[in-house]
Amino acid sequence: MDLNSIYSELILEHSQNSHNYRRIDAPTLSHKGHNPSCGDEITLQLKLESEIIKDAAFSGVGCAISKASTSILIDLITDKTKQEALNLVDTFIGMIKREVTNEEELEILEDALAFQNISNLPARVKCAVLAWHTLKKSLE
Amino acid sequence: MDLNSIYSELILEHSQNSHNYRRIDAPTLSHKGHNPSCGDEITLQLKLESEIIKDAAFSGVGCAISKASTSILIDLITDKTKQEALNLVDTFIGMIKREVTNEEELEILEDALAFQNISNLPARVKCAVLAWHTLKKSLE
Amino acid sequence: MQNFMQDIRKDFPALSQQINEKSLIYFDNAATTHKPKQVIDALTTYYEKFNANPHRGAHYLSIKSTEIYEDARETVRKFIHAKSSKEIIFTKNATESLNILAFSYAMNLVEEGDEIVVSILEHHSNLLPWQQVAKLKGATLKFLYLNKDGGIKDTEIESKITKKTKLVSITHMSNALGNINPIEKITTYAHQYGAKVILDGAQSVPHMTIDVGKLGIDFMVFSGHKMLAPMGIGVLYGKEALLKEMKPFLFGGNMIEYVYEDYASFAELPFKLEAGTQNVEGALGLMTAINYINEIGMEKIQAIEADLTSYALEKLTNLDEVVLYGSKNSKDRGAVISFNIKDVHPHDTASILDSYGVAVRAGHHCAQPLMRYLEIPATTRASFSFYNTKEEIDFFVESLKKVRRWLGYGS
Amino acid sequence: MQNFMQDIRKDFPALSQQINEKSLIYFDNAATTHKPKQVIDALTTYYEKFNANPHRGAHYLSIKSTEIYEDARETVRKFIHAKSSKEIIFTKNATESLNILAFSYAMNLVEEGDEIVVSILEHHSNLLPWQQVAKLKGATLKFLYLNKDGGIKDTEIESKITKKTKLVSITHMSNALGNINPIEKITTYAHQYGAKVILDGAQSVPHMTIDVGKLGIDFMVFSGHKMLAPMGIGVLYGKEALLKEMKPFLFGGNMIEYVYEDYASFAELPFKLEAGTQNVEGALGLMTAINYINEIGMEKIQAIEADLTSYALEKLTNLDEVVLYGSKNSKDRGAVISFNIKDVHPHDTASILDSYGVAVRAGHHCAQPLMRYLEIPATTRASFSFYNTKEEIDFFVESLKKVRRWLGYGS
Ligand SMILES: Cc1ncc(COP(=O)(O)O)c(C=O)c1O
Ligand SMILES: Cc1ncc(COP(=O)(O)O)c(C=O)c1O
Repeated sequence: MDLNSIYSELILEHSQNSHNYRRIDAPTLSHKGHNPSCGDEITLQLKLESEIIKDAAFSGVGCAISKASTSILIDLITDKTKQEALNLVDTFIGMIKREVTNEEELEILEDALAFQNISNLPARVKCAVLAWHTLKKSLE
Repeated sequence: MDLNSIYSELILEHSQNSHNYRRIDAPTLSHKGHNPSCGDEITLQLKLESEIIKDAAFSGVGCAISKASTSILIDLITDKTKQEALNLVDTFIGMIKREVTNEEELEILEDALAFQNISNLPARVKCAVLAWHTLKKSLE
Repeated sequence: MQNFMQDIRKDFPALSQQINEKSLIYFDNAATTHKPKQVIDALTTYYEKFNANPHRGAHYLSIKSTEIYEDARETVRKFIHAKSSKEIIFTKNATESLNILAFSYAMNLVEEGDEIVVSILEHHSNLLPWQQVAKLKGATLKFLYLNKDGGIKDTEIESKITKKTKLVSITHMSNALGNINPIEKITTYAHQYGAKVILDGAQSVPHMTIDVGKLGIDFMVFSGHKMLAPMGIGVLYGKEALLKEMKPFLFGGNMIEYVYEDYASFAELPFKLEAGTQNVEGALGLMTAINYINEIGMEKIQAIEADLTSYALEKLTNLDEVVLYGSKNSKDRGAVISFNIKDVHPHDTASILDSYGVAVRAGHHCAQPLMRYLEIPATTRASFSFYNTKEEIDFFVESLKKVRRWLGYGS
Repeated sequence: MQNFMQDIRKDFPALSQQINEKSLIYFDNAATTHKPKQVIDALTTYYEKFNANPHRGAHYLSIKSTEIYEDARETVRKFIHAKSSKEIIFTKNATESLNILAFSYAMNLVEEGDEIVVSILEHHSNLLPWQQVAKLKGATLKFLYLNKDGGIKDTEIESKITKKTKLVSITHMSNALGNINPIEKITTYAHQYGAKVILDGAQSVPHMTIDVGKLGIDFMVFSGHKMLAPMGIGVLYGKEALLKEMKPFLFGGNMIEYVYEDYASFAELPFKLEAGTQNVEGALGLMTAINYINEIGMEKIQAIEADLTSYALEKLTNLDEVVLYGSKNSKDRGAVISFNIKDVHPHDTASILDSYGVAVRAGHHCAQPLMRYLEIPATTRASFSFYNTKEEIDFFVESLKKVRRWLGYGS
């Protein structure tokens, strides 16, 4: 297991003092995601304007991986349409499950590609996908 | 395991057509003993006259060992006092459990000594002691 | 076949023992089977290399244990052709599985005046839980009785399963007689009235291909130890939608989502129904046993066992002193033969056979109501597995012939 | 000591593994322990030579299995100093044992308005069953809270246990903090009011001499897998008179006397509470584990573990980045240390330690109410067994020091 690929610069940056770790005034959507087995609990807030995600932020407690994953997700979906965001979620989950492996298809995940190897750490997969599942539930 | 010492002449004789396998008219005591795990069920009838067991008999279903043991018991206790009968029961149970081993002490068991080796057949101990326990319960 | 059998038997160390200076002939497979060395080795490897508490740890051993446990669940799912691994709950034995159904499902389903249908063939484990539900709910327990052959007639099914029936719980194959019950007929009939059907597969899952969907049943239970796996592991299968409705049976670690001082919410299926530390090695043993069975092939197993059964039935039919119970037609039965020797109590028969190294069972086989119905106190039961042989049956029959003489009868 | 430890460790094949190319350091013993080869070998021998359904057969293997199973019961009895082997019920784990007490005992004891007392330290398995009983009966669940040290003060006991209390169910040693609770004080106090006391011995029975009589408790539960035995076997101890009153929990084979179509009578203790085919090999594994423990000697085990714990506590106290939970006094605690590293989530700590081969647990340790009470989401837990060494602790502490750096903090 290569810890370097998990606790990378990028992930550490996003897990500490993330610019997305804040609260939005008057969000249009606010959804709590939790991982009872670890105690992770993240609230995702979204501001939608006619199908476009204008702003997003998160709060709560979680490990470095779940926080980084949430923060990177937020960077990725900001200014995207709901449909684009859902597509990103599916691609991300597909990548984690090793169902989507085509590199071109994965490209759209940008920084979130950092989690490609998380399945080498099966106990932490739940941390990496928490925010993505939460987003999906909140948009659907 | 020596089957010969279990299915001996004496035991076979008592298990088939035992003269004690009958019913007593107007018994003073009648007690049912059972062994749910085998389906053995024996009814012991006694006719007591001022502490003396004047007559005894049994009916019911059981294996060769439980029937023989019952029949031999009955031969042994007939015309004995209640106290003597209880003493016989204790000695018999003691013999089976290998707690009473003194030969002189065991002598009073007469034909019932045939069951001395039944503990080599642990699954059948219950069959051998059924009637004895039943007698004890009915006298107490 | 000869070679195949020799190879198979080498996998089972227990089979090559001497008992009372005689070669062991193990004909008590309906009680529990022996374990192939593949299963024994899998357990040893588990203890030497894995062994941790699954689902709770971030460390390597815990992750491995989780994988093993969930692989086992998936293996069971495939084996019985369930739709989702959420439909597979690990329990300690078939008895616990039935109690879960009684107390966490039936108690919420059955109401006063309703009827629960079982057969007179049931093992106590598939009877006592329903007696409890009936008593607690004021419901009625109805019995499907047998025709002379030990079979359940259509008319019996049609007259007992009615619109009052909420639940039918029935054994697939009788452990006492070997009879195989007409499950598809029963489910079709029960479902007409909206009744749910529970299958006691303790005796059938080890011996025939089971497709829960084709059988149309709603729930099924079975035990690992009767199918080459260790004791201490059983299965409860249920349709996902039905299991979802069920309240938990045991409460504690592992089956929770959030726990507050005065309140708790529960995990999703299958975890909701698996409280406390589970028997991971038991699940691994069951998975290994299933893989072993699959490697031989269930069809081959069935063929071997059917062959042994009809061979033994024929031999026993030819013995005047033997009274046989259950269907005369070997097609209607599994590899279980119940019989008695005239004038001899089954316990004496079993002890005498034991002295020849032949292990059979004597008693009520946890089916007292059946014994009472048949008006016999007990039977002797020989039950085969695919690892048994015709030579063993020959020896068994020869030994049987000596029983009456031991008891002082001419022959 | 050096040699003794080397010998001991050779008994545990799992301990000499490489994980992630590092030597395994197994500090998750409070979750489950590894098994000595004596236990593994006993299971193998059982499968190769015995293996049958106990209590039901007249044949050799069945008799042997019965002997093994009942010897195991007697071994457990002696180990916890119970009066009679009828007081020892085999279950599948501590969780099942607690559920039996909740549903077959407490449900008949507790009435509306009564109180059940637990502590805020309880494992979910010793909390959820009481939540259920309280809810179903309209009783109140009361909590003993902790002082700063993690201990339960006398005044807390005296104010919470009152004449309304019917039942106190308390852990002997906390799996989350390691604290040992003042059981004798609690039982004395509870018995004044006629309340019954249940001891959750899951963490204490493996690590200290237990005399149920001296402790004065009415019931006790524990699991085999936390004390060198396999998963799938647990124990419920109860005073004979109390167990006798209890109605059966699971219904089915083995626990019956007579069974009729609509009614059944039940077997005597201990069988009344053991339905279906029992985990004989699990009981054998537990017996072998107890024999192994007895051979080393519980006092020696306690001394080794106390030494490891105070060594580790001292080392961790010296690390600025470590926050420790539970008693600072190693006399008040077992071999469990809960801690966190500043700014680091326990899951990251556990994953990083795992990459060094060090197995610890991170999470709520099935004690969510305790976590909430301590106002932390989770902790990292290192728990020792007598087979661990100071060298392992040294390596663990060195690895811990690297955690913050992995997460990008200066040190
Ligand atoms: C204190 C305590 N009680 C109860 C349990 C439950 O034990 P099991 O999961 O073996 O049923 C555990 C272990 O998980 C424990 O640590
Ligand atoms: C038909 C049937 N049902 C249920 C059971 C109960 O299985 P277990 O004792 O493994 O719980 C058995 C076996 O004893 C059986 O043969």
